[in-house]
Amino acid sequence: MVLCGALMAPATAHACAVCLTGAGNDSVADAFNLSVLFLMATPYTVVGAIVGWLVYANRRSAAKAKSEDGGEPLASLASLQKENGR
Amino acid sequence: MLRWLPEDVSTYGHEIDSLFYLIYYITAATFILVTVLMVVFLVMYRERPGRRAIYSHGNTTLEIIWTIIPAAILIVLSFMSVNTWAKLKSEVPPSDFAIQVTAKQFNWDVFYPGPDGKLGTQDDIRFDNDVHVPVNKVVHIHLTASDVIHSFFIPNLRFKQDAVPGRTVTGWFEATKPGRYELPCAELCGFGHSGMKGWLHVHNAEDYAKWAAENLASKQQ
Amino acid sequence: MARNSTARRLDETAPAAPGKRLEFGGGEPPAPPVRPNRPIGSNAWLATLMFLGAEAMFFAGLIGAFIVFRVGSAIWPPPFQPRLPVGITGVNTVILVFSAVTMHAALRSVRAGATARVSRMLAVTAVLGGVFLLIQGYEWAQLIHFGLTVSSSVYGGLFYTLIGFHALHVAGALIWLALVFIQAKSGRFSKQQHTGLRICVMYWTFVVALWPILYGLVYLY
Amino acid sequence: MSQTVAAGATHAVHGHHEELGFWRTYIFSMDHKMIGRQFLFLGLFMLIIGGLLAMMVRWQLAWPETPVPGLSAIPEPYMYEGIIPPQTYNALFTMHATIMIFFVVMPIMVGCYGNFLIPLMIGTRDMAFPLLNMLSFWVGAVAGVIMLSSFFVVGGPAAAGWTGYATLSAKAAYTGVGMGQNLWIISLLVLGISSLMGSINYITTIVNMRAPGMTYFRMPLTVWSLFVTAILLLLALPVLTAALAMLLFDRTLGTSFFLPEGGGQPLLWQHMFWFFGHPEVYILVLPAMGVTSDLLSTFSRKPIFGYHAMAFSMIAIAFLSWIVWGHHMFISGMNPLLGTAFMMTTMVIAVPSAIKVFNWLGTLWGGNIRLTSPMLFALGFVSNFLIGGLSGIFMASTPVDIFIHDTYYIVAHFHYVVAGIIFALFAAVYYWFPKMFGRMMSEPLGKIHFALTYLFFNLTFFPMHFLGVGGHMRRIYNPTQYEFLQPLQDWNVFITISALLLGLSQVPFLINFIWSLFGGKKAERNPWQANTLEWSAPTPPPHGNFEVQPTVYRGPYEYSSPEVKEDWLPQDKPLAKGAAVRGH
Repeated sequence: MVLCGALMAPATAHACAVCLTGAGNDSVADAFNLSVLFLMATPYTVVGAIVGWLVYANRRSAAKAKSEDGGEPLASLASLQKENGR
Repeated sequence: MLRWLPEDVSTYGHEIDSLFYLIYYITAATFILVTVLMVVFLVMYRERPGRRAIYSHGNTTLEIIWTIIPAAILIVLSFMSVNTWAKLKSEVPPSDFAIQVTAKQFNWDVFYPGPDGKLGTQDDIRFDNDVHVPVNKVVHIHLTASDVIHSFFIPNLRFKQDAVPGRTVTGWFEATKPGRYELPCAELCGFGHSGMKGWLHVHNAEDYAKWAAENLASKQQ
Repeated sequence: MARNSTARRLDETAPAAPGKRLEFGGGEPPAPPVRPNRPIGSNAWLATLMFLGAEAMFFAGLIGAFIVFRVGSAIWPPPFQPRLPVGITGVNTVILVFSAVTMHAALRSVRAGATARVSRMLAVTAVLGGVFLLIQGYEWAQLIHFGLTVSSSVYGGLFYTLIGFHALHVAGALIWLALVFIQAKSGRFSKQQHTGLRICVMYWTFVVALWPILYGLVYLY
Repeated sequence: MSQTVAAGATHAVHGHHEELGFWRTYIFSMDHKMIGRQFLFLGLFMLIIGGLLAMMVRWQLAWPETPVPGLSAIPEPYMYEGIIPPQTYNALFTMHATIMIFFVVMPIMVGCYGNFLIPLMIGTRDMAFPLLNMLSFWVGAVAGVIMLSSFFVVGGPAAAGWTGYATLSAKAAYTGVGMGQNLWIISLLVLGISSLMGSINYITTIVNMRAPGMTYFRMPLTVWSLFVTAILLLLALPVLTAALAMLLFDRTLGTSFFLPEGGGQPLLWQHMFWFFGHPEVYILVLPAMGVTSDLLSTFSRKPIFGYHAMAFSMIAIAFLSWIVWGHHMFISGMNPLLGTAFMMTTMVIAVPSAIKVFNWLGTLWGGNIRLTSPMLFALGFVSNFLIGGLSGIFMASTPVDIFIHDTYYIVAHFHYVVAGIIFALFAAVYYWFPKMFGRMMSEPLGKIHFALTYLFFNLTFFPMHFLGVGGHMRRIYNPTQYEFLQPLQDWNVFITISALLLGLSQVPFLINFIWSLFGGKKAERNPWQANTLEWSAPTPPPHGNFEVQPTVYRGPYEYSSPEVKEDWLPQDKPLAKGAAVRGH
């Protein structure tokens, strides 16, 4: 993230008034920027929501299972959570 | 492979080319390294009866090394590219020479300012497929299209910009050598895509003045 | 490396401290005893969750397009286009949101074992969904009458596409709900076994939850 | 066992013991193995069509406007006594790309091997939803029929490129293609439904139905790659569906989402298309990477180098693939700042790919390498992916991309990546053929096939870099129209001859495939002495796959383990006494 910021800095500095592309119709350029940001964020939101739900359901069913048979939690599930943590 | 690059006649072309060369050398070295190693491994470790493969699941140190080295190289390349990119796209040198190019199926309509000295007015002077510019002068090109997306490509100038209908995109170049350079369309624009081409004529100052007197001034009166 | 590898047998004791974290390039959590992997939930539930993810991305695509046009235009709605009926749709929003409440009441009832209440609640939900669609249809008829059509402007096109696809989803959800209602009537769902009802509730909730977002974007923004 | 386990298990255990009729066995089969075979045949059939289209494109580029031999029967205006007109030429490369991407690589790598391998490799009896699985194939087949039918409608098939850039694709007047383009859109919409059903099925199966002991990090990398691919498909395709729906509305209902005269934005199509299109590239290449990893380990008789790094790099590729799409649009006139951002993410995504290549090298190191035909093809994939990956760095750098964008450099790059997948595809066919059809393929023919394919593949696609460096635009009908391309025309002829020979090199494969189906040597259960679970099932696996539910004791790559005297150690082979029963 820091790196991205560092890389963006020179480009931002150069963003002058007569920026070549989108000159004249800035609102359209802004609209595209916003839309791009929105589209970039959605897959992570959707994956995050689904994985979050799965982890929640998983914890719940693991807790249920624990109360049912008293066994130790499965390691496979532990590794699942790590993988979901991506 | 590098000798196939078209002759560079623009002020910024050498920056693109040197980035190209740099990436070329890096990738060629990587390619040779990996290929040689692969061939050596294939020969050295080919199946021989009675031999057993080394039982190893990996080496974390090695893996960290070959993660960090490519990452570092790519970051350096990014930094170098960002500077050139900003120079081409954001730090536009000012100029009093501007023309407008409207792409349509399957022609380049080139407009020069008419008597009022402004572009985009009724009295603009139009040429088909021929762009005339003086040498050593920054040229601004206002690009647009009237039907589908085209791409204004002058290989010798290392200049390429899509012309998008409904938008005007401005590009710039400065040619350093008089001559006649081909100007193809680089974006698929229909069945006539392939024949859609024009010429960029770069004149020295006198020739340009002569051309302008004949073709622009005469129409301005 | 081999010691930390995936090769370790299940009954072998872990070499390092228990609960060791995954390492880059090797290493493994303590081996589990051999037992079936516990499913996270029923297959149908999981599949519905995946399906809803895909649906969310579909609408995200449409919303991304909407943003381009909405943020990109200074005047919205465009001139000479009818305004959307914010008030009546607001009422409609409340109706639809309430249908989600009754739908969840059905789910709670089945979990509590109150089977009679389940089909009653499903019927109420279906009626509310039907009313929502009817009001939408009436609105559409009015808007077309006032000259808002798919081809009258991007505004019209976006409105009918976004709201239309949502309406299609509500209609689809209604058909599904009708099937679930028949199943509920014939006593298919019990306190223990009601996956069919549960996934229908999930889908219904998704369709309802989507609506306020679309309402906010298309009608209010 | 809890309630949910029982629910999950009932889906898997649907004991059809009665004999199924012809239709239920071969046509409307719900058995994942038969569906996999059906996808394979669909893909191979389409491969022939897509390949022939490419040959016609190449003919035109080498010898422009001369009659293509044997095609004089095609009527005007599609062909003029065997001469390809520009309109038809555009349709040819559009359909070549569309068919190769959507109806060859996806059905075979994702459809066929996903279906065939996932249940076998994770040790379960079938997919989570067999009916959905069958529908997925048949809906996909319908999409293929729709796509092929567009060859026979007035105006011919779609001619706006496989990317279908608006506004060219948004109005019939711009290309002269009416119904053909609509059918192209509809076919891809239908195919989207098929892929959605497939990917939901894959994810559910992998998450819920793994055999006892099969933890996520004991799954073969093929399964990992298919898992990640399914997630990408699930979330990327719907956006294409939305864009296609809008494009179809533009063409048929009179909306103007992409047409500027009605207030539309042509660039919006590019954003939505590449939002799907870039993950799509990884959808195509990840399964190839997974298969290659499995094969390199098996035939090096050595554990894969850095299993976790391999799995995590696939996850990283998937994670990053959502934020790089703009690198397809550097010269489209988008905000230069966005260009900078997209360049950086693109540079970052090269790192996990590099990790994979180095780890493959590490796998070869110190192995005991058996150069069988599947291994040769897997190595061919690595070598081509290396070139394709490295040439990608050129276009990631925005300034360099200004020059090489839309030139043959791009064509060379993506053929090394996407057409390079064909090597992993052939590797998979040779490797799993015994398990799929119960017979071995001929090794000598396979090696001849590899040698010819590898040679002519490189002779075809490597010179395209030279063309690209010379500025040769892609998708042009006649390169001889341009003065600056005259010196490069000899390369075009060279490439075409190589491409024709590349096509001919597939004859040994066809012979081998068809002959082996009926007359190949009967395959034993584990002919490659491999570790993964599919090899402990009978050959070919019966309905229900395994005689007994396999239990997994270790990772999939325990080759040359010191614990046993032979150099492989199957995942389900118990070593210590009592290990198999513990926990039951």
